[in-house]
Amino acid sequence: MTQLVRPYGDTQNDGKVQLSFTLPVPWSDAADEAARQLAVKMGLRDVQVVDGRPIATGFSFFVIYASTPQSVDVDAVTVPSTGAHALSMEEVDALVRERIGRKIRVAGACIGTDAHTVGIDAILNMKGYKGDYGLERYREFESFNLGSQVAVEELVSFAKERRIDALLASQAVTQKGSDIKNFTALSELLEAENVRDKVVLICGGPRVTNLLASELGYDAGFGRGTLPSQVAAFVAVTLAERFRQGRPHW
Amino acid sequence: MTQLVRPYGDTQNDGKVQLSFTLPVPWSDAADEAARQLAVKMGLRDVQVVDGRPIATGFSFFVIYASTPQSVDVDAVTVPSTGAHALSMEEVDALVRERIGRKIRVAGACIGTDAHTVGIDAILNMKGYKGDYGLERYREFESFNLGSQVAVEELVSFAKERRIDALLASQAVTQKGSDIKNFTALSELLEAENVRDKVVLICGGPRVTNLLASELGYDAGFGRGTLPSQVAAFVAVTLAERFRQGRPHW
Amino acid sequence: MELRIDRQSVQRCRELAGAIVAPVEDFIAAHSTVSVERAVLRLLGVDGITDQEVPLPNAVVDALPSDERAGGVALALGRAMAETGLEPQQLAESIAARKHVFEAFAQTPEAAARAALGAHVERAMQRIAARRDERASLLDRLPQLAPPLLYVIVASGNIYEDRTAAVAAAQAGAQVIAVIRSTGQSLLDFVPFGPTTEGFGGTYATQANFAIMRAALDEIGERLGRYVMLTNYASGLCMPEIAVMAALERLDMLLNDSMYGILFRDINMKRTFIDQHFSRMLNAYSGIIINTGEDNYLTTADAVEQAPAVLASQFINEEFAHRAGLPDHQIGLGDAYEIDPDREDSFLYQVAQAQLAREIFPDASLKYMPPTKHMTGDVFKGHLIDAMFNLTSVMTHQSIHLCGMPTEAIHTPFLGDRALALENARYIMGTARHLGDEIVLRPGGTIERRAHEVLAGCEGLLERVAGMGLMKAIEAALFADVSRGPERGRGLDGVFTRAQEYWNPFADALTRAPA
Amino acid sequence: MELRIDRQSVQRCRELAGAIVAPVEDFIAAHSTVSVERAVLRLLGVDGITDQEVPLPNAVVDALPSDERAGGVALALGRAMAETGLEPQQLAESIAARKHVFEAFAQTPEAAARAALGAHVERAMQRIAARRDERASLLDRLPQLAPPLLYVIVASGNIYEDRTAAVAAAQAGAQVIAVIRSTGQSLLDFVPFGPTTEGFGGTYATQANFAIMRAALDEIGERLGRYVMLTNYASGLCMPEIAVMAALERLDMLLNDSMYGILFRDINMKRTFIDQHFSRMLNAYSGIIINTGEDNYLTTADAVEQAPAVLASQFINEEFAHRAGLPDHQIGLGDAYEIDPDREDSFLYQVAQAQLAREIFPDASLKYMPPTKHMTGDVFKGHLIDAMFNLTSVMTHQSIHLCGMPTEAIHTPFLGDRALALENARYIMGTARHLGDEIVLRPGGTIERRAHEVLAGCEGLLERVAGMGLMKAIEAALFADVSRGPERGRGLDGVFTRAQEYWNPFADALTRAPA
Ligand code: B12
Ligand code: B12
Ligand SMILES: Cc1ncc(COP(=O)(O)O)c(C=O)c1O
Ligand SMILES: Cc1ncc(COP(=O)(O)O)c(C=O)c1O
Repeated sequence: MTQLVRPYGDTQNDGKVQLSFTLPVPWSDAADEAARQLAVKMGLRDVQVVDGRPIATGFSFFVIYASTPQSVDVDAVTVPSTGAHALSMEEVDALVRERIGRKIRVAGACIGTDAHTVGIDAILNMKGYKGDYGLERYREFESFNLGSQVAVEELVSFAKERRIDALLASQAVTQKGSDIKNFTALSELLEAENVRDKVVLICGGPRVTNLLASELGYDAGFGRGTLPSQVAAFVAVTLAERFRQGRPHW
Repeated sequence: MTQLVRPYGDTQNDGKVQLSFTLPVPWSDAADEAARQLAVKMGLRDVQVVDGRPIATGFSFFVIYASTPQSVDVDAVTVPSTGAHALSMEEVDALVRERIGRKIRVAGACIGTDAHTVGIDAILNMKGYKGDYGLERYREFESFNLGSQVAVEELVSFAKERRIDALLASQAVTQKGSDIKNFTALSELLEAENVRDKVVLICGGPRVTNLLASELGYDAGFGRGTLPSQVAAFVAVTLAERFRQGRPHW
Repeated sequence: MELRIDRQSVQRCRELAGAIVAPVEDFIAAHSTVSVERAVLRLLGVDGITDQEVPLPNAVVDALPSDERAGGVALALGRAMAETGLEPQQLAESIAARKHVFEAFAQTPEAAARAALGAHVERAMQRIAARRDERASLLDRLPQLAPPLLYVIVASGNIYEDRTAAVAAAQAGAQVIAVIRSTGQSLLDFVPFGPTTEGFGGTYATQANFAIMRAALDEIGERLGRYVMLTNYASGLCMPEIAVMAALERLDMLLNDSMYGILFRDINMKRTFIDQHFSRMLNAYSGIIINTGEDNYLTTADAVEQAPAVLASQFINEEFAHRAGLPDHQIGLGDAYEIDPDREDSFLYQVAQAQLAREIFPDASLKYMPPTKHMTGDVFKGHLIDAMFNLTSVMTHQSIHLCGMPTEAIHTPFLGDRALALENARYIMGTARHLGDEIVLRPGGTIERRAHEVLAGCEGLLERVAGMGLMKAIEAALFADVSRGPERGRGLDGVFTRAQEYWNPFADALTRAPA
Repeated sequence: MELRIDRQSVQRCRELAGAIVAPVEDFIAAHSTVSVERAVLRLLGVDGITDQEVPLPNAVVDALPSDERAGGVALALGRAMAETGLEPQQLAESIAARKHVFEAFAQTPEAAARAALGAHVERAMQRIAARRDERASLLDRLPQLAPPLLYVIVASGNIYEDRTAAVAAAQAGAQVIAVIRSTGQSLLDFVPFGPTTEGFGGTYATQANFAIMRAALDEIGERLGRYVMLTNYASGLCMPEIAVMAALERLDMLLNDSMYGILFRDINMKRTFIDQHFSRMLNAYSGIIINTGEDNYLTTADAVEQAPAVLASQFINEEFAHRAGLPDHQIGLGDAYEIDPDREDSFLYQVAQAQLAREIFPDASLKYMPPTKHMTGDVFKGHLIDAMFNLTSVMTHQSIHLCGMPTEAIHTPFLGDRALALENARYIMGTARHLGDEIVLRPGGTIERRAHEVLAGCEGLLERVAGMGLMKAIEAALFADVSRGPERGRGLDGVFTRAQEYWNPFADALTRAPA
């Protein structure tokens, strides 16, 4: 069954949205009108340019309220789930003991020139995040935190050396698509070194979604507000499956 | 010569815009994705749903940054000007004396059930607005302020009785298009009473633009930040023209 | 936070307010209005509309022969009941349908009339008391969050959309929901009937709409474990009737100002004074907190200049309220954050004024209104002005806090706007929760000096008003720069002098009733 | 606003900082680094790159025979100049091209070397002085607005877009523009050359980029009638060289922290200590205000817990700065508004910390950094958190105010984001301009108690550091919870012990120079 929804202002389906942007033009009534026309070109209706003002020579800022005729069928929207059957730390450890029978080796790093380790630390460090313990705290995980600004080559050779089961790559800097570049470089190098199928490859960062991750050929991706336990559960379950199906692993 | 412009984030033509809206759906990863898809349907690219959160049962709020491929040719944008050749109060009075030879009679009101008189008062009252004197202060204007919640019938009969040269109608409440309804009712009644061509018909209010006014068949419309002198100049010049061309007037 | 103020001057202002209000109260005591009489009918259970869609209370009062009107509708109705044995509602219907005419019962003795109504008056008083006690026990079981009580408006024009919006706002932290009336309702000399889905800039205040909202808020209140209050507007041509409806549907607050209608809606002053008195007597008994409209002085004139007028109006509203039997905690005196935000140190001026009110009216439920006039389409800056307003409110311990909307200059609030406004208030009031207790105002500083200036200005204004009398003062445009004459304005024809035998059973009952 | 603090404890902290820094200074005096030597070359006019795009200063220092490096590049170059009669730049080029080798001049007497350089050293000192005096006269002719100085960053990666952004920001009220470096530049052991248009999260710091910005800001400064300051980053592997470039291009501030590189970029501590010292001597003489990086402690760990560490770092940075000849007003000690905004009374904690720093370092150019860590994609709430930060800054009289961006959690600032951030700061700092002077903090209140707690914690920490020595303390992870060993970290290979004859003509000249 389909369920079409539109933005909601104060009435079902009024489609109201708020918009703001800067135009590289000096402010004038014509500039307001240009902003309005731009919104109209974006397919918006009942466009109200509620604020337009100069913010610098040759630049004007606009605030607009308008209605969009567009709608989405929320029942058709699907997001590849990280299959995270919420498991507690104890449950994850138990699952690993039973179905894998040895510790899972995990390595994480903030790759490329990115030095934002807080995110990956939140996942790996004992302390964890928002009261949820990090992987280092798990009995059945042996985890390595390579820290910041780690070259992908370094990460891959480390993975081969230590026979890492799950690789966790983090990126916070996304400017000019640097995150995509680095994530791609990592998966390609793993392919090239024929170890891609041996590792559960995971990426994460504030702009990462699981959808993006699957597009990049990763096994999963985790974004804003991720809890370590979600990651631990995903790694354990995925690896256990591979063991069961006798698919490649170290 | 055409000059295409796009919204400016931090680079010419990156087309960056900020967007926010509420969707009548409970929050979830899928809701974030629905918001993203909606933005894509609006023709936006590089859509980043930077915030998505529940604000009530069955309602989620989203903040999005994205790029629009649309652009406007600012040189092609034209706004019907109120012809307001900026004139000082003295200049306006002088012009009226010379070219009209009698006082101009002006009547203003906040029509319909709208009680927002601050706007029309700003134009008419002595005191004026932002240091710019109101029409009552002009030697060559005789102005009547009918105040708030004036029925259009009342305003029109007053206009006929007092042989009003310029009618100023104000609307601040725009909900459900009530302003358009009232403005239209006024101009239609003037037509019906055969006095439309005798008066300079002007509308104003925070949501009024001169473009809208011309669409509504008004001689001019004034919006946010209007100064009384702009209105006085427009009325004087327009009426003087009518006198010169021998077009109808009282 | 402590502000050293001239207590003698405060004392003096109260005396002046007393002197100003006393003669008006005498006038009130000698008169009544059609809306007071219609309120009496509603209390007696008369409701509904005729086939011409005239509300029955209007139909009945209009049916009163001019010579009988002065006695009050209660007597006329009582006589008819005594003779016909009909219930008020049935009787009202047949009078509206011209099946009965009042003239027929003119000779029936007063005593019979009073006797016929006695039981109904009792029942009405009990119904109101029951709603009041119900509120008390709900508040006990579902305690509210600490003040300032976050208050938001809904105004879609459609009561069902309003309900959705109100429930969402409650979940987002709102503790009080006000349903804004459609523009112009205050000028109607009757109260619309039934649920409504069409309104401009607001939704009609009808008893059915009140009930729909009340039910929705009670339900969400149970789910949230905290009582959610409901508010609407009384001021206008139907203050007493709306007070009745509010009592019966357990509204918790009502906008009820002793002069708003006069100054801002050009309603006749006699009409307003008489109406506000009876409506406030009802509010007092119903446990409803009144909200006064001083904020309106600031939206039309400069807020710095008007500060003394606001304070003067607060003193006058307080006095009228006391005269109607309202205890301090049911008096929500108004003020607003309307000083030009771009003025240097405007925040200091706002704090001075808010703290001054807090210290002069320590037990009143001060109602603090948000910035509106200086809000523009720049929603980002508007959100900041609201933040400073929120900060002032928590610093100066205001009681009722009307959340400002970033879209104030644009449209009546969207559901998302309210969420942002409440997020703003929650954040600011949390991060600076005890700031007010942390700081001492520098003696002789800008804030203290400003507070003194306002108080002195207020005393001066009250002196002048007392000198000429309130009605003359209003005519002399001493309030809000508008002049209103005693014989001008809307609704004067609905005012009449009470005859010797005039009887308003509820006025009596309410006067007897313990506050 | 006044905070009563334990002056004795402050005194004690300063003594401890002295005791902590002294031994490190002895170590510094006995060593040099490749970047110090490259800085010497740049001062002598050596610039440009080889055909393999190696910066000449690197090429020359790399060409030093291992046994000569310990004497310092100046001696070696001086010898070669004495023999060849070439100018430093020409000589550098031919050495890079292997046309000359240092070994050839090893026997030339020291005196000849010194003589050969004398004039060039003089000239370099004069060039720097000229830029410094130029700033002084510009500031006098084009006075800045009252502090806090509004400071914004540009970081598009493209210097030309940055220029557009910087000029726009200045028009919107910015008084200081910082060009953020591309990620990773601090780990490069050389300074890139020429104008650059590609960078990640920032734009490369090159002398050409400095010049492009300086010119643009001088021009807009003239138009606005107020001087607009320019800032960049020194901390990293090239602190001394960037200090030279900044002096020559008249930058007004430089991010220059005595421990940032160690703790947050894993740069070897010896390298950093030596580099920061010489770079700060240069900053002192150039009239450049250094900005320290205490804010970094707060982005990685809990801000409430870290407060004492921040204060301790401020004392240590102050001591190192004094040792390098920096006067207080050129010391921009850092702090940041990073306490969890949803924590009740977090604003009170922020005020306590900011006011504490203000009173302990009355003459320092305190640099206050905005909320970053707790900013999210909710730009509306973020704008409010920035507002409370702005309020704290103006209340506590901070000197340099880094404007927070509503889009902090999203992208490096857009042009429009900066306009909103500046509008925020202008509004808040205007509406509450003199709030700080209006209020007295309640003795024994939360704010005062918190300030005492932080100061006491700082004293305790400094005691421990003094006890084990700074290098050991860093190894023991006493700062920012990270452990860095003296023999670990980037750039250690660039550190060497000075030989008997070691000569750094500029170190001498700067020591002689009057501050
Ligand atoms: C803290 C911080 C810093 C610190 C980093 C300290 C450190 N050791 O990490 C310091 C001050 C050093 C810093 C420096 C810079 N920063 Co910074 N920084 C931030 C800041 C304020 C917070 C990031 C953070 O810690 N978030 C908290 C963590 C817990 O959230 P998170 O990273 O999203 O992680 C969660 C999830 O994403 C997920 N996750 C993350 N990674 C992974 C990995 C895996 C495998 C999994 C499963 C999950 C996962 O789990 C985590 C917990 O839920 C952000 C702004 C902001 N508010 O986001 C800017 C920000 C990220 N920084 C930015 C920039 C540009 C820089 C600099 C380049 C600026 C400069 N030139 O100085 C430098 C350079 C650093 C470098 N070389 O990369 C930009 C990036 C812009 C962009 N989108 O490209 C931001 C957005 C600020 C801005 N608006 O400019 N920064
Ligand atoms: C002040 C005010 C009031 C005052 C009005 C007092 C008075 N005597 O005017 C009071 C408190 C009474 C009031 C009441 C209501 N208000 Co009101 N009010 C405002 C407020 C805060 C400011 C309006 C104002 O005075 N602006 C200042 C003037 C100078 O600006 P201006 O009107 O734009 O006028 C300028 C130009 O537009 C132009 N202009 C205007 N008119 C004309 C006419 C001509 C001929 C010309 C040439 C030029 C011109 O020149 C002026 C000077 O530059 C706005 C919000 C806001 N910040 O805008 C809400 C607002 C207009 N009110 C609103 C509403 C809904 C109401 C109520 C219906 C709510 C309620 N139910 O209680 C009531 C009902 C009143 C009624 N029956 O109409 C809404 C309208 C929503 C919409 N878009 O439909 C607003 C936007 C608030 C909101 N977001 O809900 N309000
Ligand atoms: C005291 C009071 N009563 C009533 C109202 C609403 O009146 P109306 O319905 O006429 O807009 C207001 C609005 O501001 C008010 O302040
Ligand atoms: C003192 C100091 N120096 C330098 C930097 C920038 O260093 P990098 O270029 O390594 O990001 C910062 C950033 O926060 C800093 O605080």
